[in-house]
Amino acid sequence: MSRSTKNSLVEVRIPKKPEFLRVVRLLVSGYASRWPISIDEVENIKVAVSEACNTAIQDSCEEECEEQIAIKCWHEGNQLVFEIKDKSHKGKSQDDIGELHEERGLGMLLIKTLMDEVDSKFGPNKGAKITMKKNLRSA
Amino acid sequence: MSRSTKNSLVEVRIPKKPEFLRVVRLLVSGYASRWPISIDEVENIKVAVSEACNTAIQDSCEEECEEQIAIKCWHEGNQLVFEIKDKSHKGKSQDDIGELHEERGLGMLLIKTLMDEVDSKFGPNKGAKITMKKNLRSA
Amino acid sequence: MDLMIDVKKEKGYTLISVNGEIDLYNAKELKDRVGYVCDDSPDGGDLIIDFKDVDYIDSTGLGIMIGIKRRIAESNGGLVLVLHSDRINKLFDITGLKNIFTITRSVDDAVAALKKG
Amino acid sequence: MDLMIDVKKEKGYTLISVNGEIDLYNAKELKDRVGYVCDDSPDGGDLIIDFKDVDYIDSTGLGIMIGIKRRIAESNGGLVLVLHSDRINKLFDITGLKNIFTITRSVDDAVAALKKG
Ligand SMILES: Nc1ncnc2c1ncn2[C@@H]1O[C@H](COP(=O)(O)OP(=O)(O)O)[C@@H](O)[C@H]1O
Ligand SMILES: Nc1ncnc2c1ncn2[C@@H]1O[C@H](COP(=O)(O)OP(=O)(O)O)[C@@H](O)[C@H]1O
Repeated sequence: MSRSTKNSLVEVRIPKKPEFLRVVRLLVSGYASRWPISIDEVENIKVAVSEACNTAIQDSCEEECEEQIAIKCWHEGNQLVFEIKDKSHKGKSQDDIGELHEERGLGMLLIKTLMDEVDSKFGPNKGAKITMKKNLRSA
Repeated sequence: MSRSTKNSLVEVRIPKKPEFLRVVRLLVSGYASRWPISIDEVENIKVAVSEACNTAIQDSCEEECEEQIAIKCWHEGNQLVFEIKDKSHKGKSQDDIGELHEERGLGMLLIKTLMDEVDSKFGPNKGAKITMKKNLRSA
Repeated sequence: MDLMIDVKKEKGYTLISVNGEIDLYNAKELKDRVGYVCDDSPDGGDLIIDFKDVDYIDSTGLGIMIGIKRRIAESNGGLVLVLHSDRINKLFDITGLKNIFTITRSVDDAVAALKKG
Repeated sequence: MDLMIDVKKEKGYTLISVNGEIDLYNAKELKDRVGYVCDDSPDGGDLIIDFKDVDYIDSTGLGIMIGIKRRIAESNGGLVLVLHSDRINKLFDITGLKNIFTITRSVDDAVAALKKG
């Protein structure tokens, strides 16, 4: 990780529970607002990050789940990067994962439409990582 | 850490730079609002946590500092707990630390007045940890 | 800010006003409340859902709106959504839901749209 | 939301209006801007600082207000703070700063307070 990236890195971990989504949205929109970016784009980021957390919560959480979601935000080149990571799909098979991916269609559609670059990795018994980037206004 | 504590634990790490204080305040007030607590008490928590971060930033940061501040929030019994931790006072002696403590008088006064319980540990070459608690309205 | 849902029976239709952020946390609450209204309504009962002070809706909320639409269509009722904010309109737009729903900017327009059928 | 500072020379006093959150990040900006005003003002020049839309101030901001008070007192000027919100008033209260500053709730009251001396 480069020095400039580290200098801008904000990390947050929340329990895999929907009641903490609002906190993530507050953090993410506050974070994005620090850079040269329109209010509308900040809202886009808010929706996209929140949708990625939805995926993590819905795919893998039981009632008394003790797992966390880790969200990282940083600045790289002329982009803001948001990485949403969760650890496990509790033994779900590759097929199940494919199915989940389908179900989450609306969420993934929003993410892909609202962000400039999106990369997602889902693996059986591995968890998921979604990385998304938003271009900043050039100075 | 108990299960109920873990179920409510939100952690955030920011660079030791004042431009990220606002993000912490957004997160902390969003977090506190989830519990039975008045808006005024939420504001009190916001000020206290932000002051604790001030201490961390002012005591130890050089221009191109790559260190982080770690803030943890959790629910325990009938209280919300906020822990603000930073790693190093860059070789400051016990005397320097005492002096710093004096300088930060106004900030510590605010923290102690606005929170219900405060515990702080400063150590030479060790960093600092401030733990503060706010009682919730009983149900 | 939790979700606030207000239900009013008017002449010829039911008006449901929603305030807050609709997300995975509270979307089920919205689904249940609207479900009760449908249970209580005669077949062919019309519904206006006013997103009064909704400044955020996620895919869960959008999914629930699709379910409500389906249910009301089955009982031959009409459904109009009142979306005040540009943001929310945009989300219905990019998901293609704009083409499925009748959407207006005010409750008056929604009432008019119901009358037209 | 960055700090917005507006300076107006009125008859007999300078009015500085502040909007935003005053914290460690931007307190120096406030200090500098008020400093320039003091540099430009004659000895005995009066100052009103209107915390118009300030909904947050931290110890750094409070510390800077103390510095400004000291500086203006040295040049025999008057200083009145206009604090609109209960929150900000509370912070001046619990830190004991209420006893050091002349504080009003409106700019009109502040002008009157300056006239009384
Ligand atoms: N191809 C993949 N399939 C499934 N999960 C993946 C895959 N790649 C990454 N992950 C998930 O992301 C986590 C970390 O990925 P990695 O790229 O090494 O990021 P980091 O360096 O931030 O830890 C893994 O623990 C796993 O949960
Ligand atoms: N007495 C102390 N003096 C100085 N620093 C302390 C002291 N106690 C704790 N700290 C700081 O807090 C950090 C962790 O303290 P600890 O109580 O072990 O918390 P945790 O279990 O969360 O790591 C230490 O790394 C140190 O920086």
